[in-house]
Amino acid sequence: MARLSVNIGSLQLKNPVMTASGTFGYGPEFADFMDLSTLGGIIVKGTTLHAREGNDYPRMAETPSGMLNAVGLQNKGVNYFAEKIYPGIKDCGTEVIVNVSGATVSDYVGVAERLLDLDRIHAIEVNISCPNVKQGGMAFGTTAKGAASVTAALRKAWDRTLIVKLSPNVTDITEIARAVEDEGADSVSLINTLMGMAVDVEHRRPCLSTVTGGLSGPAVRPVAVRMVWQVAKAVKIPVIGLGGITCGRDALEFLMAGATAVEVGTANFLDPAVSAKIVDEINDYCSRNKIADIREIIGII
Amino acid sequence: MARLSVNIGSLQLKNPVMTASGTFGYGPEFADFMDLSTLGGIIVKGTTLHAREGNDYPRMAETPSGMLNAVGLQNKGVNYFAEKIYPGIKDCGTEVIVNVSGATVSDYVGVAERLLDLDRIHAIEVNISCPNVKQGGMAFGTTAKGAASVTAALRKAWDRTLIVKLSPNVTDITEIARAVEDEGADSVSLINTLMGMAVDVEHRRPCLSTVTGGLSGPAVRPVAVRMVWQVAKAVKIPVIGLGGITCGRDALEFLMAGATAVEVGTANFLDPAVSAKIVDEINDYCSRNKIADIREIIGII
Amino acid sequence: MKNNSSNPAKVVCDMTVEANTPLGQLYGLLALRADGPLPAISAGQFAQVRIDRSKTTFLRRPISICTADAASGRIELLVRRAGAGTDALLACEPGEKVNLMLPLGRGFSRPAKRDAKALLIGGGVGVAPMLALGLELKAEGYAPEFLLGARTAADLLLLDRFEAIGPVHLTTDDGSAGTRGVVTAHARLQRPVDNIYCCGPKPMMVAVAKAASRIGASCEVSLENMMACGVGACLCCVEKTTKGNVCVCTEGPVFNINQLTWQD
Amino acid sequence: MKNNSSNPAKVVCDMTVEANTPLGQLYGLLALRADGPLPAISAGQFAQVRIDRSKTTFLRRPISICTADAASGRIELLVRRAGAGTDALLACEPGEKVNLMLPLGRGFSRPAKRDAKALLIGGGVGVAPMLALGLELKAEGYAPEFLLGARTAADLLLLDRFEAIGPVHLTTDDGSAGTRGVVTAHARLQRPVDNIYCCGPKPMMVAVAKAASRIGASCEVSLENMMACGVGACLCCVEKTTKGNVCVCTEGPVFNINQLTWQD
Repeated sequence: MARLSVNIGSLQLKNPVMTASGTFGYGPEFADFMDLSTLGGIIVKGTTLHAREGNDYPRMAETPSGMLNAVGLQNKGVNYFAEKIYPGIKDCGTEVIVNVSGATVSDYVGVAERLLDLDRIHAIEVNISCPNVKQGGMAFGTTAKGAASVTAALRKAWDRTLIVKLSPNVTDITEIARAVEDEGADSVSLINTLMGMAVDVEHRRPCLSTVTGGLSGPAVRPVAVRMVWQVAKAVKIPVIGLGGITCGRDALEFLMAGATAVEVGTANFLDPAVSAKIVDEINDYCSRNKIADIREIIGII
Repeated sequence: MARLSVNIGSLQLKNPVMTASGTFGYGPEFADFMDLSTLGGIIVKGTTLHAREGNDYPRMAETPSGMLNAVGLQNKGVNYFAEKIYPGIKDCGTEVIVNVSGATVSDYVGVAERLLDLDRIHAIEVNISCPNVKQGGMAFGTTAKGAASVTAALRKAWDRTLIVKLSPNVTDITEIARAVEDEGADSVSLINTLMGMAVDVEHRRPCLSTVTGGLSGPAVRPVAVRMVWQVAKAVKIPVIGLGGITCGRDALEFLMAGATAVEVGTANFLDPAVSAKIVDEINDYCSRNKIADIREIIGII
Repeated sequence: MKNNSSNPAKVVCDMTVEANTPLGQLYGLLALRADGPLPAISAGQFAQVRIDRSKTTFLRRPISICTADAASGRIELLVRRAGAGTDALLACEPGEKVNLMLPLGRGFSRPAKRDAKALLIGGGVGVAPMLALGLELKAEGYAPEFLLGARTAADLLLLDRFEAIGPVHLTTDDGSAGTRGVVTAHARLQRPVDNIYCCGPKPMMVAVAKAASRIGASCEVSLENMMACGVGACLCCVEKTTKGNVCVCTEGPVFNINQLTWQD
Repeated sequence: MKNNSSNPAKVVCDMTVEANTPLGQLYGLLALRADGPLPAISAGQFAQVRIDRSKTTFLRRPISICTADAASGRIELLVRRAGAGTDALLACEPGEKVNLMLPLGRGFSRPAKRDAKALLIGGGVGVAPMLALGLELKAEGYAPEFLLGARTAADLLLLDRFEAIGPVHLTTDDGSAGTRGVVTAHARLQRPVDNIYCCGPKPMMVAVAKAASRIGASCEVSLENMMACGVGACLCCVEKTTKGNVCVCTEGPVFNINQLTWQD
């Protein structure tokens, strides 16, 4: 049994496997299928200051080895989370990390301030890369200046672990990563979805109500691994890798490319127990290869 | 039988289906499997001023619904093409378009000037987006300034149809497209490959000798369709769409998103006759939907 | 936060194909058996089926459960060829394993009155949950009637099974069986009905909902929005309701028409 | 620019699985039949096989042709389980269709002298093209000998077929059959050899190439570089040669060791 625990800032994970925001609900949705406490962490769905209805249906399209989504941050707001959801998951046996979204810097700060009331929330993941909202979202994530402004404000408001989730829809993601590192982020997670589009040729219209949406799934994994490798070489803070991870082998690609931890996303839709299996498969790989501590292979490439 | 012919600048194509550079050799490689004259055009492999050996093996890795390549513009140079290859393909019954690459602006111009000697070459596609060469290549394609400089120089040197192939590895591809349009390009083709990476976790090393490479195949299609849709709305010149086209339906996605023509790439490796089948499938769609002229549905979205 | 109850409400498991019976060109009936008992399944719930044989099918396919015997771990799925995924599913051979998540979603409610006149309306492959519901209602002492519609006689599926449960009224677009026309034009809707349960193409369900409001019958419909996860995590299958956007996979697939905004 | 000859050099076609014979846990022999005659096929050429059954296999798989009867449209492929693609191929059932591009690449040359001592060296699944070559050489009046190596006796494949052609020398890493050790340590290499033909794992081929140079035998090896297109279009499968990077799929897969740069 290898040592799998890793640290992200002051956040300690029992293993490097977390579930990605928007793909695992709040956790209980999957409790019938697996033991949530086997995970390194659960990143709950994007939470905003006020409730959001999200975009119109259709919000999803299947693509080769992937899918497009345009949910648009549907959620009931941070107060609902704090009062109605947090009490039911705070004792689930793993770290619960909240994905924070907003249209303005003060929105982000407002969510973080409310989350300070919740002792068991040791970290937030800041979504500056949502391609499916008109205001904010990706707008902050595609320029170093925008990313820095959100990070700086949250760094003042949030003294626990601050993770910033980066957009892959940029020319040089290392520039954005360095900007958020300079403003005091404890970690960056990448990649959010690639902006994509699909057409229903029989009806001659876009498949999504929003025309474009976010591409996720194994299709994007090579882009994600490349960006993680680039960013891990460009910053000193730990990098969290995600994008198309479906098995232990996929997770190890990210770890070897420089990720300290990973997030499992779309694969949760294909196999609701996959995240727990990935922890086991990483363990098996370590035993098979005489690896005593997962950190031996992090960033080996 | 619908009217399928389209124009790209002064270039007339009998139908909108071409084969993408680097995926169809010079044409004869596929003549045993299909009738080359059924195509709208053949874009031959990247040609440089002098011969290039390309990158070391391994140059390829299979990925979910796609592949990474890092060929690095291996070719015997423009003189070899003009003397040894052109005579054998100039009468193949379809347009032969040369993909032009270089490390410096003068390299590009040198190739174009040599191609002026070849009457049957009515168009060139300028590759400012190759992710697999150290100098030049993508460097020109990721900034409006770089793209404009290559385009301006070639516009002076080349009076026939000038197509500029754009890189998807940018924050705003419409900015690059407008820059090359302003410098007189007759058309833009997109997308070139997405920069990606894969790891051989058993051997703990990158799958490619160059670490990173270009991702192509159905996996990238949603990104390509999105960018074609964005660019078609941003420029007046015709857009040529490519990225993961495997069948008539896929090609129609691009046409409806605004592409005047398409290029079939990686799919040629899966079915050597696929490009000819795509022409038939587009015809079938038109008959089924009472479309007399393909231009009725170009950019319908 | 393991669900410690020895029988969770939902499971993901490999099931063995016991039979795969073609029903004409377009449909097939898949009989599946789990290694052990399944959780309680109620009419209107669905399964998320993994399609291993199709290269181009990435997501699971939600398929309404047609009949279920949870104790013996058996279910039947009525499948309509709608693309590569369903084609691959209908190509499965007896003995082959298929991976399913089930049971998912909320099923149909029960009539308020024991002697209620319950009319189960199914269109095309939408008859699947109506068979499950008919069997349950009859077992519980209700007297369900069926109104089944299809394009042609060939598209009227499993008729013998329905006739074994209760009166069956038929309509076809071409008149090749039953009354020619749509279900809402059928005479049965002129006679009293207390509860309508409906599953079929959306235009048909919208028409049935209108008819139900007109005649003052309670009406539940089963929606088929595109889904990814099937458990309320991805928020892709939402339907606009009086409570805003809700997940069809967890709040539905069955909705009372009063919850929906089809009128607007 | 249609290839107008009624029989093109290469074709892409569906072939029917006539038999799929497991050879131990790791290997299988696939017998395939085309609807009509196939183009001329020579030993060392390969086929690009499309894998329809595997979700995760995107590209075709290049597989050396083990035996061929072009006139009757029959070929045999010796397949080693190396991943999801080959697993799916070995799961094919008789009657199933498999799509292939063939024949691809250049095969083995012939000994200069009619009475040449030709030694065909195969390792593991690399014995496949050696069977094809042995059959051709014998039919042409040569007297081929075989030197086959494998991990264990269980990995020595199709021995009876080889013994029907000529003398067979064996080595295994564990000594469970023939001489214990690698092929290059076998006594047969101490005796005169004019032409060596070899296919197997790269380290083995490199060792054989060295031995060939030492004893002054002409030597051809068959390379297995990863490929995408198989027809010289993608330039992915290149091998560094005395003429620079060349495509293994068109210039090879068979190379004379003088063309290679293994010495450097």
